[in-house]
Amino acid sequence: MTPDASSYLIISAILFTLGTVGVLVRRDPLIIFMCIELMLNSVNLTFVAFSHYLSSADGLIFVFMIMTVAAAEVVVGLALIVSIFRTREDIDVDQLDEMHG
Amino acid sequence: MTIHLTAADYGAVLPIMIVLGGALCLLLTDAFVKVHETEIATGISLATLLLAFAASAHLWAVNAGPAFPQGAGAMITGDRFGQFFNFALLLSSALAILIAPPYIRTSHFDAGEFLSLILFATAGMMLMAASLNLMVIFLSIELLSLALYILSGFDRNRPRSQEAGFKYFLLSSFASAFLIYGMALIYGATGSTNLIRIVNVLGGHAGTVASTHTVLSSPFVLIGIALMAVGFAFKLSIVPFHMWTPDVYQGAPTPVTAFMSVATKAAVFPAFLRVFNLALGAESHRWFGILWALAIVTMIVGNVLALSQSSMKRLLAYSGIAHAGYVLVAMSANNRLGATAVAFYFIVYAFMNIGAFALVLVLESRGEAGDEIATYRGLFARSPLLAVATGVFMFSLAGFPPTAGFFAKYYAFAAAVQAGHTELAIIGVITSVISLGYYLRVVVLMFMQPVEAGAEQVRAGPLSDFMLTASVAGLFVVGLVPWFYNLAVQAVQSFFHFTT
Amino acid sequence: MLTLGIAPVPGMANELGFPPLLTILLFLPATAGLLLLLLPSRPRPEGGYSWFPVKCLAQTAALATFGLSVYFLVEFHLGNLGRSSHWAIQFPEHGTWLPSLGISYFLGVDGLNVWLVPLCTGVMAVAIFAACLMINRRAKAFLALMLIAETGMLGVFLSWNLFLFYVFWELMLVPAYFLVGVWGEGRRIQATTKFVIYTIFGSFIMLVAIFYLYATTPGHNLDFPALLAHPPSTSAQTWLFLAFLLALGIKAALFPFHSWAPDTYVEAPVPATVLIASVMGKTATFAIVRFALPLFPHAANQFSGLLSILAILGILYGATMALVQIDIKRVLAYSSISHMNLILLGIFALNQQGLDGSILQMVNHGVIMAGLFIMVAIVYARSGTRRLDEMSGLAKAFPVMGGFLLLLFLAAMDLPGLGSFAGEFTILVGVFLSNAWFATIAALVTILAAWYMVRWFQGIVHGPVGEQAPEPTADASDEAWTVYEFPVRRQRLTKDLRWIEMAMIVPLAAVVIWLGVIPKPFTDRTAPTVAAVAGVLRSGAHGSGSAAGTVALQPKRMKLVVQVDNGVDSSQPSQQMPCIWLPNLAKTKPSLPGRLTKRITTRLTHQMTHGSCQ
Amino acid sequence: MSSVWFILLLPLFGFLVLSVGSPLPKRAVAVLGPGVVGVAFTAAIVMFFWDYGRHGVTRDAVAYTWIVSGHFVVNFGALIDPLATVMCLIVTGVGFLILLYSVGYMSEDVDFRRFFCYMDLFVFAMLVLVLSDSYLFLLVGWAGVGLTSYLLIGFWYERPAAVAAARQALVVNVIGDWGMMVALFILFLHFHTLQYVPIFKHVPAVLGYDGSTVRIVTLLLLVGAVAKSAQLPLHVWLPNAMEGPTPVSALIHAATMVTAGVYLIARSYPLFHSAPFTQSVVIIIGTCGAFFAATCALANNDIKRVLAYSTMSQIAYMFVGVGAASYASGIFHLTTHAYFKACLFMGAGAVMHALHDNVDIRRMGGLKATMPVTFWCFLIATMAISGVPLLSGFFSKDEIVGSVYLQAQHVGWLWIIWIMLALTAGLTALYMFRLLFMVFLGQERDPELALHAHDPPLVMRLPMMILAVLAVIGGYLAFPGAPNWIGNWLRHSFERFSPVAPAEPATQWASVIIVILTVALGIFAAYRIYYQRRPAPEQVGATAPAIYRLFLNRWYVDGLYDRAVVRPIIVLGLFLSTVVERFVINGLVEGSAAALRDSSRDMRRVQSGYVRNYALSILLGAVLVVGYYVFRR
Repeated sequence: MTPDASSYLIISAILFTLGTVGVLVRRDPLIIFMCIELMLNSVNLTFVAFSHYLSSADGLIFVFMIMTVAAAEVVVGLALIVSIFRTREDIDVDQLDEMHG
Repeated sequence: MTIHLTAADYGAVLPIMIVLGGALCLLLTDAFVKVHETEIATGISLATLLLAFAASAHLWAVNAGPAFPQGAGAMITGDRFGQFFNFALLLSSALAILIAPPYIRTSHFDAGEFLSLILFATAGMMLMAASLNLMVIFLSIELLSLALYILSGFDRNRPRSQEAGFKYFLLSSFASAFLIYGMALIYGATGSTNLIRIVNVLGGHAGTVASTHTVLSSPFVLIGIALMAVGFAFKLSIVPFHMWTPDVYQGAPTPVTAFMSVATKAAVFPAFLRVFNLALGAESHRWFGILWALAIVTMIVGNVLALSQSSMKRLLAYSGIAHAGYVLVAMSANNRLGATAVAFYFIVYAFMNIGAFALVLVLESRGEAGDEIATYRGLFARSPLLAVATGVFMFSLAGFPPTAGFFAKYYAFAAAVQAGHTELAIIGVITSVISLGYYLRVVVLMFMQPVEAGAEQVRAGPLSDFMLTASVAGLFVVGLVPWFYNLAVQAVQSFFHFTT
Repeated sequence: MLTLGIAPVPGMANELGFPPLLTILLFLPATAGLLLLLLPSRPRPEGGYSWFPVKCLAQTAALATFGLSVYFLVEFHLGNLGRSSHWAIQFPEHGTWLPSLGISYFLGVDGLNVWLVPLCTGVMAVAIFAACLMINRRAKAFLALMLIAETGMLGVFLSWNLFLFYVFWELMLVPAYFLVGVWGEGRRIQATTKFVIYTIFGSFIMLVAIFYLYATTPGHNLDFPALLAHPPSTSAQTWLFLAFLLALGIKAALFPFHSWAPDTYVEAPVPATVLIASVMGKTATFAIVRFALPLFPHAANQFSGLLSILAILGILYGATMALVQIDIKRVLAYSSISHMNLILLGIFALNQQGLDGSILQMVNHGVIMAGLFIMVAIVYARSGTRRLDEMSGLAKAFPVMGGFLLLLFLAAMDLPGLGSFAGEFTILVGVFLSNAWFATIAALVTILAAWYMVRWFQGIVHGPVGEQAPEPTADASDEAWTVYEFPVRRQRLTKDLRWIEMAMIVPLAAVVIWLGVIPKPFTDRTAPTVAAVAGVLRSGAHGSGSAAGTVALQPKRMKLVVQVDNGVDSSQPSQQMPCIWLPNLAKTKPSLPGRLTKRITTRLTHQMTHGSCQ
Repeated sequence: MSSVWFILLLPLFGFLVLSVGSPLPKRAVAVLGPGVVGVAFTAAIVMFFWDYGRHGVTRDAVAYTWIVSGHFVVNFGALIDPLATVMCLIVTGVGFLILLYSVGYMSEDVDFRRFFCYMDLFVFAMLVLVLSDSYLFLLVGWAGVGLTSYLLIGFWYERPAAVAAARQALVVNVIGDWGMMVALFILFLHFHTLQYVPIFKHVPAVLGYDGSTVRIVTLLLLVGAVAKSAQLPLHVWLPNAMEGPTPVSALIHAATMVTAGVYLIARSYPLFHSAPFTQSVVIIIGTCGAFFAATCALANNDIKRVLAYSTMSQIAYMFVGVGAASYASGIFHLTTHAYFKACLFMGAGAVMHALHDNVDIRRMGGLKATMPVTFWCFLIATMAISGVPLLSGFFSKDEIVGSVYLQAQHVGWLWIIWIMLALTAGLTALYMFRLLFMVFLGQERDPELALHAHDPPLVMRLPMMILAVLAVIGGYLAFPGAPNWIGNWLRHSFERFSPVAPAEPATQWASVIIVILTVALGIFAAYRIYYQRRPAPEQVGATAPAIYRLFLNRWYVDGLYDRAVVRPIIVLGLFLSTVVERFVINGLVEGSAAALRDSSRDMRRVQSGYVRNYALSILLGAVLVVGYYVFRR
């Protein structure tokens, strides 16, 4: 017997929370970015679990879409980070505070 | 599930395809055309938008009834509701492109690249307005976001632009995660990502499934609704998910700000409506409370914070937050008038908000600090057209009759009162009074302060002049001529066809 | 498509008639204003611009509007319609706009606005004349804004649909905002900002009340007859009435919501002051009588006492404030507040005399204030100062000016024999009939009014002929000089009242005297409608919030008539009024030769129920 | 019938022509100004004889309907009855004489035209007052005469004193207007009309005898009467009103306008008759005023102010007369007073003309030689006002004192009144002869001033002499013992609505003799002190310095009003404008705006610019939203 669907859901929730916390506490944009990826993938896990549990293909298709989109985001995100890196020596997200108020 | 693709199916995506094609075409010209690049690129993109508009109008004429091609399995729809928002989106895109060329030239942007990204974003938005499936919603939201990340950071030589792009990117991805997590939970609870199916399962207005009660009590649905609301609210800059808005608006190149300030909302609100008023319409008592609270907080925070801004773009960002609050009021009414008000709002909002950014843009194209409100002193003497038009936009944003801004607000609040939520309308109008504080400040500077000695005349250029004149005219015509309102009514009729 | 709450009479639904004279009247000024903006400004060789063509066009438009408005006065039907009083909407023009939202284009004339429309057009004609004389900086825009504001105010007076009313209500505010803010004096920006935001605050609350009426009225109809036929529940009336009163009270400078008024009046250029003080304030008091009272009769009765107390406080407060001001314009500003509160007091008496007097006093006050504020500019052009302690004995050099100043001063202190006395006395009679103490205390204001006005008048023209205020230094930054504008002046007039100045004051003075000598033609026109309003209010006092019953329609060729309880004989309690189907209204007056209009002829009778008309 | 409109409109016509006719030559003004009043007087005489032949028939002529508002209907009309006719004759007759006099008096003034313009307007307003058939137009005329009084007091507007006096007169008069207005409201409330006839017909039926309503109405009317007639406690304006040109003082502040209060009470006698309490109040006010004014006149050194106080004192007698329900005697005294007081003022004017507008009697003296005509006229008028037997004042005053004497037989406290009146009669003689002696007799105190003193020209002399003659013969209209002509004539007015016709009392010889004695005493005292100077006036004053100062300072009433009423109101106004308006009323509005701006500034700090803060905000929002769903369910 496969594990209960709820186990997958709990794991994915934990992963999602981890990712969220990571975004909030880390200052390196790359790490933050990876944490977001973690969140997306935890959602993927949820989709897969539901898909399996419901015997529905929709969830699986959704997972592929998320993966594709995540890849695209990596491209754009890294490009932005590189572009910023060109003008600044170190990249700490907390230094990006020119605009506020 | 068998797949039948008919001409009607292609028809439904035709406007989107046209815009995508136009974007690709732009990329091609970018590669080959070197002379008069800006002019040619602008021409192509405007032509594309016009063509898409025609296609959309055709769809409107054809799809009088419930217009989703393949019953409950459809991913997207070509219904009038979607077309109506297409009009708004194409309009805002066109207006933004009309005023962009001088800015593109002064900032030394690659015009083809820049405009094609705007078209990609537009295509994503149109897709979103037409989507009938959570998957498409996600896909389109990412399509438009990706384009906007790049556009926000497009000015690589300006640290603010980079900062804007980066902030937008990080926070938007973060919020997207919440959105899709919510989608996942809804999917888990209902077994489908298709909105029509979800309606059936949750016992929307059609109310077909017996197990309604058990499904609803499932925490998945509730948390799913909540997380999806977070994702949408982020895109709509609803408090407390609004914090990116002023920074990104201020940092992004002004044409991009003008475009995204209207178009993003015009794209997300129909999806928001489809998900909440349609798919979750029967559950309005469950989500109403949260929208109610968000609307109130949004109206208050947006308007109060705008009071003390010295940057026009930030001011308009907060003003945009406040307007999102007004639209949320209409939406939370969850009735036909409310949906009509939402639809109507964005036609009007396109005119007045993009128009308001035009002033910043024109000044910045001349190399002035157009973002600083203090520089608008005596603008009337320097450029009567620009000042008068901006004045009209400000009064319209503030909701003065006979401008269309008044009518839009009127319908929105009337919907809330009709739904029995007079308190929303009262808070709405009181915060509108607060908003006068900052809109009128701009007017005061432009008209009532003497111009500084030696200030030069400002010429906006023919395209911008056309855009300003058209927007001003639009603001009077759209409000006073009932035809536009009736158009929105018809659009909403098709929207509710799903359930009746 | 068309869904009106009350089934529309066939042919009434969308008829403007030809020519739609009221529509022409309404939009004539604004059209002229927009045309003005298209006229090119011709620079003068010596600097500045030649505004002569612009001024000619503006003045012509204003006079034409006035002439057209007099037509409606002449053609106004004055019949005694038998035992019952009728609320007849004459010259109705009705067009559909957004029927699903209850929004229609509905204009008409009745006893309440038949005088206020000519007041508006007449005073505006004078104000535009004053503007032509006094404003030389950006004169084209100034005149255009004045004309647009005129359309806004006319719209408020003529609208019979709440939404339409609201649109015009706010439309008139925008030009006023610019008129004060651009052409005003010292603290003009603070003043105009406060003015607009404060009044808008109230208006927006009223807007919510309009939403509520829209949402609750059967058939979602915002046309006045439909609203009258379906009064809101007693509890709803309370807050709806208060919401309306907040908006209208602020605009009418009801104590303690008046604080925008003194600053605005003082900082505005004189023609704009005339516009705001003389006409715009009246739109508010008018709208109370037109909408707030008949639509919410129960609440009106409930709150009349409280509001009367506020009005009395305002009357005495304004008068006491006027007593200690130094600036001659500010004295008038507070005096205007005092008088506006008196008008409001008359309205809150909720009876025939109070309402009749209030309408009479609205016209009087509009005319007198216009004259006084114009006189302030005329005095200023000669004295070079507006401070009472800096001027003295101007009558010696300018006796004719002193004479006109005297007449207007007397009118402002409600001297018996002049128009304002007729209004004030009728108001106070009405107030006395409803509450003797209110009238007794309010009448005390005559003492204070005499005191502050005589102080004002004597301060200007009397006293020793001493040295005048020092010559103001020229302000180099301004392109055009004018003797009237404050404080940009280079030279002082040394001639007595010029003909061109007299042309502004004489018509106003004539009206004041006429209304004092024989006000009967005035009240003859207002009384039938006022009786209808008073009837509605009386029925609202009987406890039941539902004053109105059925609306009967008779598709005969006649004016639109809403019939309400007989308001004349209050001593006999009206009980068990039978349903009266009115016979066809008597013949209209023989039309003027060559009259083009074909009136819309619909008749709508409305029977108050007292249990018998179910 | 048309004659009444003729009378009314003539002065109005004069006013209108004069007010717009700035190019009119002086001669034309001099003809037109008095001329219209003269013609009106002729018309009034015609009207009088027309009515006299018909034994005083009362006619109510309605010109037009003024206003209709519900049941509030007011007509403009004239009520022509004996009372109105008498008043009309006085106003036009005396008015004409005084206007004639003014032609001479004002001939040097640059504002000649303006003067006659105002005077004609005054006559018009006064005629409206006395001819009106309704309380509303009574009020119109009432305010109209107040206005013209104001204008003429302040005629020389370059003098600050004149300006201040005019202002005071206006404001005090408006206090009276207020009382009238409220009284009118009450009358309208009960009678549904403001016309005299319907009101008077139903007074007892509607208001009852001595009910509280009729008491309040009459008291309020009394406020108006007191203000207009300068009676206690609203008398302060009258002495100051002497800042106006002397003909104005003669016409407005002696002969006609100030007596309007008496007219009002007489006109409203059905009301007052139903309110015995108010009648008592009228008597008390009158008596106190008579005594008070006489004392003030004793100490004053300004020739016109002495006359002003004497006017106040004489009007107080009239009040006593109408208060004692002896209406005809009140009106009789009004008539004779008009003659001799106008004459006195004309004399004073002539003296001032001769002495370069000097008014201080301490600098006069011995003018008899240089101004004989003026002296003789002044002497006759002084004797008349003092009540020297066989002159007009004697008859009219004695009639009033006599009627009080008669009623005192039944009502005990009236004895006090009677004693005070008799005493005041003596005081009147004292101060009037003091004036006469100090101005015309004795030696010149300031020879330089009187260097060119001479009698006035004919145009001024003639009216003075006519009035002096009238002051002599005017009293024979009601010769004691003979048929009381004026009483019989006026009875048509005063019996019409009253079920108990107030009988004109027979002459009370006891009272008459005592009054004659006090008057003689007064004249003798004046002769000793001011002519023989044994004791000298200074010594008399020094015997009781406190009382002298009290009289000299007008019992300190003016200062009291200034401190107790005027200044507090000004201070209140200043307080309202500097504190309440700024901090409370404006403070709430602007304070809330400022609070919003401040909160906006504070809230900006949350928007820190740090992207992780933004993310935290999103998370918190999400937690709240999810929490709402999870916990609310």
